[in-house]
Amino acid sequence: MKKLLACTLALVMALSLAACGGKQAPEGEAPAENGDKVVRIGVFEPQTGDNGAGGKQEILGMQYANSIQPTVDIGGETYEVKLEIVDNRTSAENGPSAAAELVNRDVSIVLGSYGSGVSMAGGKVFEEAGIPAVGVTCTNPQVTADCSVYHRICFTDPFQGPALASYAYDGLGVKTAYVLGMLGSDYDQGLMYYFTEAFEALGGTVVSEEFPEGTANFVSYINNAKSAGAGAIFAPVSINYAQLIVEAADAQGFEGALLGSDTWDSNMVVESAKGKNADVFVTTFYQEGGNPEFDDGIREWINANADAKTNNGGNDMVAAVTAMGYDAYFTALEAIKAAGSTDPKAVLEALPSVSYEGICGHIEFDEVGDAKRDSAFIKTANTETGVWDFVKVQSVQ
Amino acid sequence: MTMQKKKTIFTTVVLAALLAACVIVDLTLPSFHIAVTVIKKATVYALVAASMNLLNGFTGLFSLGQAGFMLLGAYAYGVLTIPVAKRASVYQYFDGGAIQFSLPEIFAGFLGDGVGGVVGMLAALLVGGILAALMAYLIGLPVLRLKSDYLAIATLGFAEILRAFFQWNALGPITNGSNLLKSYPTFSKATPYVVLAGVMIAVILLLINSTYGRAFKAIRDDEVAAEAMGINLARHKRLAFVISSFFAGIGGGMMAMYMGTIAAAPFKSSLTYEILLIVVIGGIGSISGSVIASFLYIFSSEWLLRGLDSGEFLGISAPGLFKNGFRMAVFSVIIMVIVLFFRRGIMGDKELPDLLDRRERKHKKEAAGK
Amino acid sequence: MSGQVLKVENATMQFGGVVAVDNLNLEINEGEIVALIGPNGAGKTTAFNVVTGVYQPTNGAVWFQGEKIIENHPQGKMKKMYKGEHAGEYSHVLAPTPDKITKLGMARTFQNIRLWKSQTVFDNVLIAKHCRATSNVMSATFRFNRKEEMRQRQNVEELLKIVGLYEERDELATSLPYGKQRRLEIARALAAEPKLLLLDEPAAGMNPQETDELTAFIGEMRDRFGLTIFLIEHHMNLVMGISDRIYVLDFGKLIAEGTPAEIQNNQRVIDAYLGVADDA
Amino acid sequence: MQEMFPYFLNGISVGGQYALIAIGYTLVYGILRLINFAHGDVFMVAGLVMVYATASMPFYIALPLVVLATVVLGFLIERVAYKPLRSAPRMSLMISAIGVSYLIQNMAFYITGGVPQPVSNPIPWISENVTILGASTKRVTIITPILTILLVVALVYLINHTKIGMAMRAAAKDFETAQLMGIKINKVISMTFIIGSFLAAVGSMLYFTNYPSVAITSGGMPGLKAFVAAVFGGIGSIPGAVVGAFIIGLCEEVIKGLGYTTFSDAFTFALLIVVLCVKPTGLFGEKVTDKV
Repeated sequence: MKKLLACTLALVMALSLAACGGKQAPEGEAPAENGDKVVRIGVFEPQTGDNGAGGKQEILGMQYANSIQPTVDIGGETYEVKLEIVDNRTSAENGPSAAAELVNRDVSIVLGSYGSGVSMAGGKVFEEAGIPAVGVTCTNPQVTADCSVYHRICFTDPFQGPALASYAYDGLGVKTAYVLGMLGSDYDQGLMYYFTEAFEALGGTVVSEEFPEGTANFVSYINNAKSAGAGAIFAPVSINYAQLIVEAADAQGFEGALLGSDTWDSNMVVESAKGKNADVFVTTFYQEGGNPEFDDGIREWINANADAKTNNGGNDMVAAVTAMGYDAYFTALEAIKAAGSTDPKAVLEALPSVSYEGICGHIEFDEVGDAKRDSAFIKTANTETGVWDFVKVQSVQ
Repeated sequence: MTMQKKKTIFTTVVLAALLAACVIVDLTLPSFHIAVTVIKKATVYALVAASMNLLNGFTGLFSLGQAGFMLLGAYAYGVLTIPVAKRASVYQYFDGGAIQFSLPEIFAGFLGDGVGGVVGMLAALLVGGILAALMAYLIGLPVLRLKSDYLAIATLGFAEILRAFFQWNALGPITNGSNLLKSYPTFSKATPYVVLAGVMIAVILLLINSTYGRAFKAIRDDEVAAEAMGINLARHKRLAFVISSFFAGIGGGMMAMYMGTIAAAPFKSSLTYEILLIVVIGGIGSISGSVIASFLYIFSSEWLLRGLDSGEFLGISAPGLFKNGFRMAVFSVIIMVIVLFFRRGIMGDKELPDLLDRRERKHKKEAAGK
Repeated sequence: MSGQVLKVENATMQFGGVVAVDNLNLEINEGEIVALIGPNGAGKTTAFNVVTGVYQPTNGAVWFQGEKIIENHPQGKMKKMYKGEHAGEYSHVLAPTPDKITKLGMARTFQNIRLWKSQTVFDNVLIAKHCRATSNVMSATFRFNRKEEMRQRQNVEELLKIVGLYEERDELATSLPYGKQRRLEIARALAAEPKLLLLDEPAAGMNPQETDELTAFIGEMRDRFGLTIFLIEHHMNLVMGISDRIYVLDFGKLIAEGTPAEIQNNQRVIDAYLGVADDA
Repeated sequence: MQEMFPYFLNGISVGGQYALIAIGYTLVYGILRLINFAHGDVFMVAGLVMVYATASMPFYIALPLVVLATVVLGFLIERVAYKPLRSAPRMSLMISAIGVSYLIQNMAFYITGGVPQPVSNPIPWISENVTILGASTKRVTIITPILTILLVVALVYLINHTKIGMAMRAAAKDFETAQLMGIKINKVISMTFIIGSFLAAVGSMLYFTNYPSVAITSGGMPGLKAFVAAVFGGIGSIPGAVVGAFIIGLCEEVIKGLGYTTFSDAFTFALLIVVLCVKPTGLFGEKVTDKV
């Protein structure tokens, strides 16, 4: 009995190895499915883990874009656009296999990921496969720095950090800032670094601390901020921690401002600030109301789709990452159109010269592959209505 | 003696077939193909599972520190192999870091780019293993005196402490703090992984079948009797712990190669649990079981069962049921079934060639009985 | 005192308030078979455990082949409160672990058989040879010790033939019948190449016929390997049959010593022990 | 001193939360000699049930439901995963515990979609803010340690003065003998798990009122720390677990207050290792002698 089991399992393993060789052929002709021409766009996003909530919102933008523009004309022929969504689980260790899975599904171009660490982990696989990738909201400069296929449509940390720093120093008049990030998160640490650098250059003082992953109790950190005499807390952390920090700041009666990065721009954060005594400011890519047509369209789509609504956190507020996902989708279509082919190599060649007028602003890539952006939106959480209010457009000299 | 010969032939054939299959995969498929990815990841897990089995299965020391030693190996590999030219960009927040050399480049200096690079990478792996072994020696001094579950929880704690240290900003010039290490050389084909892990696992097997391995098994079966028969418990336990950690360190370095980026985050206790469960599935006390289980586990979780997470599996489309996390849910149920009802796992404490053995014995018994 | 193998000097073993062994003194000379007897709970196994290093005595010393190998005093590492006789005579702490004592040349068997369950008969004996191996872990792993390994394997095979377990060499140790397991334990102890063999109730649970066989076997082993044997036993046939001298322990204290004939006629022993023993 | 007050306050509250979990560990270890790795996850499940229950029904139904669901879960875990392994080696039992922990986490992952669930409807009154001695905090912070002490007093009474308590003490002392003396060992063990889960449920409700977001990993860290507290206090001893939990809670917050936030988790483990190596029986533990 046991032996049988063992033999069967061994056999399965052997067969699986053999299957690797055999499986290749049918995949090569995948585009010919149903007689329709299909172009596949890979979505490399976290749906689970710390960044799961953000990743899902980003996917929503792409899915919505796909619903209003499900086809693309390449060389006079109409292709159906199919999104291939793979969960990279927020973690670098799952990055390579998730990326390989996408490559396996014959995608022409990849969108994502929310979160820089996993983007870098996947970038290597995309580079080997020669598949272009468009980062949507991964802001760490390293994503594109050492990867020939990675491009991105968002601003980067060296921009975002200083933007918030100068807003805090000049706009809010804060002289001492308390900076808090998660231990082991490259996203947090990167922004903390650039914020600190800029804030100190402006003449401010920074107190910096880190919390271990899985922390729920931020009370002592808020107390540390208070005893440091900080006028603002800058915490570029994921949505879950942002909620907890808002909660703790309120409970501890923290008087200063809470500054967040693009991750904070989520309806979940603004909702946790609702009815609390908290001044929350965030930098972001998109201000709801910036493009009413898009807003109305996606709201309608979200409301008509129960799953989408759940993924958006249970309401129809439009997150900036959703708008970015939407833009990323069209950027990808532009690149495919310009390439005139579904071949990743051709798309990769065409991508750098794409110029597209998105709802979050004009998109163009520089020589590294980063978007040329010079301004960010600053929003504040309205604690009475529970929505984001526009504050200003912040740019850095 | 003929039995022995049969086994040797059997083993050689199996190994040759596996290697050939792997080479064929490498030759026919591009390096980013999911099959290659699965083989790479599975070999790394196989090595670490074998190293854990050496400790938990063969010496009876229930340690949960594997992730910590892998972390050491991974970081050592990354830190020592990042090309000097790329250090400024990797260590962007730490002025290019404190270490300004790279082993592959040093070796490339007098062995040529190709050979030197590979030698450098192997040397970095080795350093990772040695560091892990040293750390195990230090940790082992106080911890190995503890009994079963206390040992488990103490080693788990050590792994967590280690992780906090590696993320500490003050060590940033070496570890890059919380930021990723990347841009280091890796093998993109699967064969180097298979060969490397294969050699390491072979060494583990040699050790297990040596006089020391037998002493380990004696400690597992009965500590008191082992000590009474002249086996120095402290020394042998430490030896097993250090050797196991050495291979975990090497496994960590290979994991770094596989991932392409290094951060401390993946080396959490959940990684140790995952490997422990692989060991259990394969059979506590069977190295070939660990290897088979690693392949099965990685193959199904990374490839075969991915459909369980994305709405379609075996042609059945049920987006409501097959959503995110279903794969792992199914997996953990299988694991519980194995833990509760098939406690011996796939192989029990037998190795693959022993399958021949049992058939033989059965025949003999039947002949003797009637 | 030429040829003295073991000397236990004023050994006391105290667990909390219980004195399990109280001021024990005994000597064993080369080639002798000496038995330690006494009613249940008299402290015989505790005495064995002190001699083999499992327990560190509260007070006293143990000499092996003219060398002091174990010593402790009440203020020693264990900080035991002992105020009995000879309390001030020892000042050093000497507490080797059992494996070191085995390497010096003592090997023992256990009252409740402690074979390595998942190992074959052959491996059980071979593992006991580990303490005589000179190779380090590296050379053992990479098989640079092939010669030594081959020699040890040959030794084990010979040993198995001598004790009559060669046929069962590939069986699991636990699949052997009870009597053979006992025999295997002795073989395992012999593999460690001892001068002094300590047998803890080797005949426990055996029927008279098996006991007789064992008696003969022990004598044979002594002659063949030039052993000195120290044994604990309840079976009086065995004890009286092979022992050169006998020590009698009662409530931790030595109450008599002498030849079998002397012990059989000792009134104290008869009162304390033989008079009430079931299996005399 | 005034500066440190908020840290002490918070530390005592955290200690109270750990204490409620730690008792579950210490009771189970006392009887089964098993580190119930799944206990932290039971705690997490209680939080999840609270999220879902309070969103759809009034509190006077939701909260008892949380307790009931958690107790049933604890009971089932023991019956399904531990009872069949009673005669198996300890390693198997521990692996089973790790397996259960893995299973619960993955199930929760599947149900929640891997996204932390915010407690949208926290328990009223205790989640309101108050100010004591100049330190602002939630009311639950003050209530936690008080409730903890009350529950522990009740538990100690139960163990010392009731029949089932006596049976539990007997089983902890000597499993086999207790069985021979006619104690229904399965009943006692189930009871242990029920009490442990009950306290975890209460702890969970307090915890997630204070930190209103339940992630599937939320149970892991508090669970491990509570276990450390139990070891520190002397495993098997209820007062020990409580004292240990308060000490660890306080130390942790004070360490954060001193600015060593990077090592606030690592400290707990360092403490564990030091305690294990120096005094494995903990502060109040009884010395266990090995049988050779």
